Amino acid sequence: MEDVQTLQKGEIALRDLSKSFQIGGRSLRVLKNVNLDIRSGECLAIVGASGSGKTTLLRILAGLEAADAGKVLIDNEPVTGVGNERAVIFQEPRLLPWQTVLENVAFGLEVRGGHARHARERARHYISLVGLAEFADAYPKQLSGGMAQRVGIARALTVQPEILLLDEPFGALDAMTKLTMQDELERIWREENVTMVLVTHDLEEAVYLADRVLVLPKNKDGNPKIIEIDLARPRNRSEPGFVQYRKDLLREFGLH
Amino acid sequence: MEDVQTLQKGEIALRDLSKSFQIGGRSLRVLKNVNLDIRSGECLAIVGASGSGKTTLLRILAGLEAADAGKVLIDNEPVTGVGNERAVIFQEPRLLPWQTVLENVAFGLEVRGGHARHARERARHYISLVGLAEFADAYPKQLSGGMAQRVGIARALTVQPEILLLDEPFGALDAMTKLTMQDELERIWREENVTMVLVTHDLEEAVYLADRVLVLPKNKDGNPKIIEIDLARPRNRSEPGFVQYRKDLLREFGLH
Amino acid sequence: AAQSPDQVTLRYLASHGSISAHEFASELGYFDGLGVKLENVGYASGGPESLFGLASGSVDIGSAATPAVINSIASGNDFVAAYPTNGINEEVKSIFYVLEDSPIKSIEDIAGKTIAVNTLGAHLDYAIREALQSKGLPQNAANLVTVPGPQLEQTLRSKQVDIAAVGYWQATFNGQIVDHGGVRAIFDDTDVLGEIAGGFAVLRRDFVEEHPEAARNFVEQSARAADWSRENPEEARALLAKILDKRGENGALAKHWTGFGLRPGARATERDLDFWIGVLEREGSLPQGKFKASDLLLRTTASAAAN
Amino acid sequence: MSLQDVDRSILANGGVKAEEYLQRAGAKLRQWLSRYGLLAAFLVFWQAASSGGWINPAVFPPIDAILSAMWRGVFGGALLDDIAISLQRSGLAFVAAVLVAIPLGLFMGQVRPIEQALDPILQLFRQTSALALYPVFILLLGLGEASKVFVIFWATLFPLLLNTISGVKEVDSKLIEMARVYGASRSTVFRRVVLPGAVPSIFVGLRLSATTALLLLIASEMIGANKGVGFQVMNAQYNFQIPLMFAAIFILAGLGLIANYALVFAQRRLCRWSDVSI
Amino acid sequence: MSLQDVDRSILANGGVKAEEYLQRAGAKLRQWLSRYGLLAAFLVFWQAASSGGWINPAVFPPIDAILSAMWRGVFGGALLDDIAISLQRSGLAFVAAVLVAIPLGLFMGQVRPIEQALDPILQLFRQTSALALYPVFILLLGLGEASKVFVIFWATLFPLLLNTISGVKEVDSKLIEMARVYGASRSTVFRRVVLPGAVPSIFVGLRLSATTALLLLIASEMIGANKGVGFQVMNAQYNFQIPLMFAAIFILAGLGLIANYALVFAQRRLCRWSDVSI
Ligand SMILES: Nc1ncnc2c1ncn2[C@@H]1O[C@H](COP(=O)(O)OP(=O)(O)OP(=O)(O)O)[C@@H](O)[C@H]1O
Ligand SMILES: Nc1ncnc2c1ncn2[C@@H]1O[C@H](COP(=O)(O)OP(=O)(O)OP(=O)(O)O)[C@@H](O)[C@H]1O
Ligand SMILES: [Mg+2]
Ligand SMILES: [Mg+2]
Repeated sequence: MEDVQTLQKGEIALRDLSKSFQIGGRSLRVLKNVNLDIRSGECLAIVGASGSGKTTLLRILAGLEAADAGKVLIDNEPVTGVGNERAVIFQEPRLLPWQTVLENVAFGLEVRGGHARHARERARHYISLVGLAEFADAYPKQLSGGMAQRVGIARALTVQPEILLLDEPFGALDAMTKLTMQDELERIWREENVTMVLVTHDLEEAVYLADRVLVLPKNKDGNPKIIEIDLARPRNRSEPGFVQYRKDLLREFGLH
Repeated sequence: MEDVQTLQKGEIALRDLSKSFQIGGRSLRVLKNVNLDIRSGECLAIVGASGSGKTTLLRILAGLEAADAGKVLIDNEPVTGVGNERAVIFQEPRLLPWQTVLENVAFGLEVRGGHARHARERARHYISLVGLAEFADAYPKQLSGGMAQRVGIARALTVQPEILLLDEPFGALDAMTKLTMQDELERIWREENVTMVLVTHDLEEAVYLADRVLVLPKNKDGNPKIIEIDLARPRNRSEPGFVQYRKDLLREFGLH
Repeated sequence: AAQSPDQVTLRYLASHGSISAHEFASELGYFDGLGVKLENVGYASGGPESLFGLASGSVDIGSAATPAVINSIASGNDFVAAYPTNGINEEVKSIFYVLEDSPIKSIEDIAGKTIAVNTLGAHLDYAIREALQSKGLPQNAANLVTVPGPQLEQTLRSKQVDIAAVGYWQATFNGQIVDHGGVRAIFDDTDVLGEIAGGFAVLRRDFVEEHPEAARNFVEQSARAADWSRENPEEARALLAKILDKRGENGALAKHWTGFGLRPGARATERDLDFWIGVLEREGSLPQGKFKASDLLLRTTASAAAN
Repeated sequence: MSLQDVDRSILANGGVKAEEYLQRAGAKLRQWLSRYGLLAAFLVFWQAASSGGWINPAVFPPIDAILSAMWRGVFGGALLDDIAISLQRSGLAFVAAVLVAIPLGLFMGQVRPIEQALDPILQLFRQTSALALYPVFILLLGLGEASKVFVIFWATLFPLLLNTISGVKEVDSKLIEMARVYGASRSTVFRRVVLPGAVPSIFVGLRLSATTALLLLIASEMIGANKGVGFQVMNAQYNFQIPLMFAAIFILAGLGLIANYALVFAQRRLCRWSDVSI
Repeated sequence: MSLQDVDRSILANGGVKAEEYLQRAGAKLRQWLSRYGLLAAFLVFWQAASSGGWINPAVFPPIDAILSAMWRGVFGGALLDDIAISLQRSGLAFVAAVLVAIPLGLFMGQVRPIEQALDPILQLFRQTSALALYPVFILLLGLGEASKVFVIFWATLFPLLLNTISGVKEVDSKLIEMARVYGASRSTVFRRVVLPGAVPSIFVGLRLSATTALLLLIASEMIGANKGVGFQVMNAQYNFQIPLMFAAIFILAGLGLIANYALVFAQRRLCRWSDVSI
């Protein structure tokens, strides 16, 4: 992969990023001076306690939220809003209730001006990939929680972005489906050289997929930590190196 | 616990339960002839693939969905609708956007006719328990995904039901918060002798909390399987018996 | 005023910028000592609202154009026409105006032209039909559109209509048009209809039966006031100005008032009603021969004597 | 227990016996009664009250007199012309209101500065009576069709506009964010997210506006008209032809009902997704 | 980087210099212009067109003539009575409409059989013109206040009712389910879930109804009135007092604007949660 990196786009740089929210008259500082370089084609996982600012960070990368201070550079261009090189898998499915699964998945490609028939075809491909071929004509109301989440994943994959931002994409999936999806994601990442930022609560997932893991600190004065996962791919969940990384991460959370 | 079981209420019996849905003119059979007895004070976990009918089963137990055939008995009374002895933690948080965290958590107790001040007090207790004391006055829009989910948990705990139905309650929580919450839940279950039905994707969670685990089959002709977890409490995640159960469950999903 | 023990109050609806003979009578004190008192309970903006009020018992005097009165009785209301409230004669008439430079010179020219009238199926409509017929033209040769009084002048001057028909009861609008100048009259309704009453004051028959004295006094004194106004037009205008000012309206408009256009003694003739009965029978909205003028008119000793 | 049994649902369509037909007819009748019973009762009560003389039949003519006036008017052809011209006026005004209010409402609901700039003057206009301003409209637009259509348009615009704006504002902002992330242009966001999301609210506006368009016929045909259902209402009233007046009112009401249920039907078709599982 | 720094936000309130004041005043002005510029331009244009004679000043009197007629009317006290009585009529009708439409709408939106039973007759009523039926109402209610208030009430009821029903139907059914699971009674579900959820839609209805209540004054005070702002509109028109007519129309519009913005303000207060994070 290293050899194509220079040809490839999708490099992200975070510079002194800060963000606060107002809650009931109080100011809540969520991000403080975050500096980070995400390499093109890299898979970066972000882990951290609930409410530690993972979604906020991802939203800033997506261009949906403005930082209070600092900036985000993508391929050396400052980010001022959303952009077609990025796609987001939200923490909630965010499906259009008035469209079928197929229409929802094709949505992303269609609004980018893609040919409708072509968009549907590619959408069908990714719908099969997430195991919902039988449900292409169902409406979101008729889906289970995990199925809806998979539709959201398919929608993001369909647009084949340079940068994929994933907010707990597999959180609502059972063990088996999750493993399949993780493998699919890794395959796509590898084949399409996409830069990925993956927010996850599943530390095993982080170790399995990520090149590096960013650990957001729980207590407000801590510093974020980066852990490099130096394992050959495809990774094996039961090999000692893997287990060790997982233990290291758990320790970051104050466990074991 | 065995000695108090006869004094306690919250026994559930499922008899020949079937349920289908219509999707685009096709009929989708979700549950077929489910028979099950849930003992009073027991903690039953339900696991199964995404879309295997876990939520549907829980909704029928809650009285939110009518089965096509068969019936549910609670303490030998047939279930025809919702009931005050049951509380549900939904797969989504389902918070009232126009009420603060405190008001949302007190909601359940208040609508049952509880004294408002008393309801708020108890709500505060459970809000602290889920680690959101600082956010009592925030509105749902201001919460992160995991925080919203914890509010939903606090709301259900506040009403202190005899039967607690949980649909992936900890799915959006980080490793650390999840462990804390699992221990809290076990403590409450033990102290208040509540009957629990816990839908989860986390097999470790199932083994850690459940007396028995119901595995819903993935392929339509399979039969649901019950696995008894015969481990002393408090359980230890790294003891060999625990690890073995987890492996057994994984095998049920066709893994390892 | 002397209060006789059987004081009867008659409630009525006034009309913007205009007056009726019974209001004059009341103002002149003719009812004093006769046990009759009038009470204004608000306004009606033209049309037979007062007939609905009469039917509901909210008012005791209704007044409307003759066809509406006939229809109201024909449809089952037990009303009687008490006395004609206005009509046309040499002094009081409806005038058809065109702009000064209009090519329309006589009745023959109105065919195919647009005429503004206040309402269809009523006095002006039939005046035009009679006019056209008198010249051998089809009755529907002109194009009539409805325009409320306040907008008559505006629509004529902005050439949205070719002819504005100003009803004999719309004296204030007539006065305004003439004052502003630049218009020319081509004909009036007396040319084609002769003398005829235009509308009637209406009473409920049960009211008349219950208070025959009051009804008779009401009719007699109203007629007396109408006669007074014809004989003393200047005083009548002054009184009208006073009344309008008192009601919070524009008293300056009283100078345009030309009178009620009634015969002496506010006498009604059979033709006043029969003309319209004929029209309605021809249109099919009245059964043939079912109503006679004499059935509809209130017979008081005074009006009977005058006949 | 078997899961995910995807099988075609087979319509059981065997021989139906006479009894069953009767039963079904009974059920149909009950259903009809529960829907239209109250309406039927109202009409029956009216007829009884009028012909029984409990209310003044000169003002409330019995239903049969109204229907016969309507029959004569419609089949005599006299009222057909009126209906045609009135439908044209209302229709034009309604279409114009739709074409103005929906795009404007979508804009105002989405783009704050535009709303801020337009709101005060639109609110002022909204509060001024078309009826009272009629002389003004005549001055500007003449006595012909233009002023009539405009008066109706004026009153028809605002229910739709307000409902559209509110509908747009209530659209889930998470979905709009999603669309934006996928690079949807403003117009695509409108078309694919905001518009469908605002549909229920827009349809309330459409239904209110359709009614307004028909009711305003009466006011707008009070001036400069010699045809039209609204004209007939006032003219019949002026000449105290009460059955004809009610006939014209009923015709207006009937047109309104048709418009209303057509819109309800259209909304149901558009929003089939919202009750797919029923 | 530090997270969750919960610190009181301190209002920086140091000494402000003259320049800053000027700058702020400039910003205020710009803001005011962007809101009210269009309205002001409209009024200025009117004044110029009328006093410049581009439009017929007999139909469009200049703004200053209108204002002076308004001034005389209000401070002479003549119009104050009219305003009082009109406010009373509209107010009563509006309150009655609110008391009927909101509970009825909540019921009809929630309970399907009730909606099915009431819908046809309410739709019929909705399509019948209060204006045309006024004479008929007089028969039932007399010429006094009752019929005036009722005519207004009649027309005011339906925008609110339709918006309430639609608002209720749009409330997230997941939240209603949640409330039911916690044992909320039907009335509690209404009060704590359905009503707050339907607030935006109900407020559109309230705003439309408030306007209707004021506009209908003109029609309702056309018969049997000798006081009231609506009466003055028609009376002034018949007496060639066009500036007074416009003064009365402007007073009606002003009352409508006040009602509108009061409702907008009330909605904002009620829905503070919806923009907490702004
Ligand atoms: N309202 C509905 N209408 C139609 N089909 C439905 C409906 N609700 C659920 N289903 C279908 O029923 C099946 C089971 O759904 P359910 O929500 O019970 O799954 P689940 O086991 O909870 O899955 P997950 O783990 O993804 O939440 C799914 O295939 C889904 O499509
Ligand atoms: N719109 C908002 N207004 C106010 N506060 C907000 C807003 N969005 C997020 N926050 C606050 O910011 C903090 C971080 O939220 P964020 O959603 O980034 O957390 P997270 O790391 O994604 O958590 P989780 O794992 O639970 O999803 C939380 O304390 C939350 O209360
Ligand atoms: Mg998050
Ligand atoms: Mg589920």
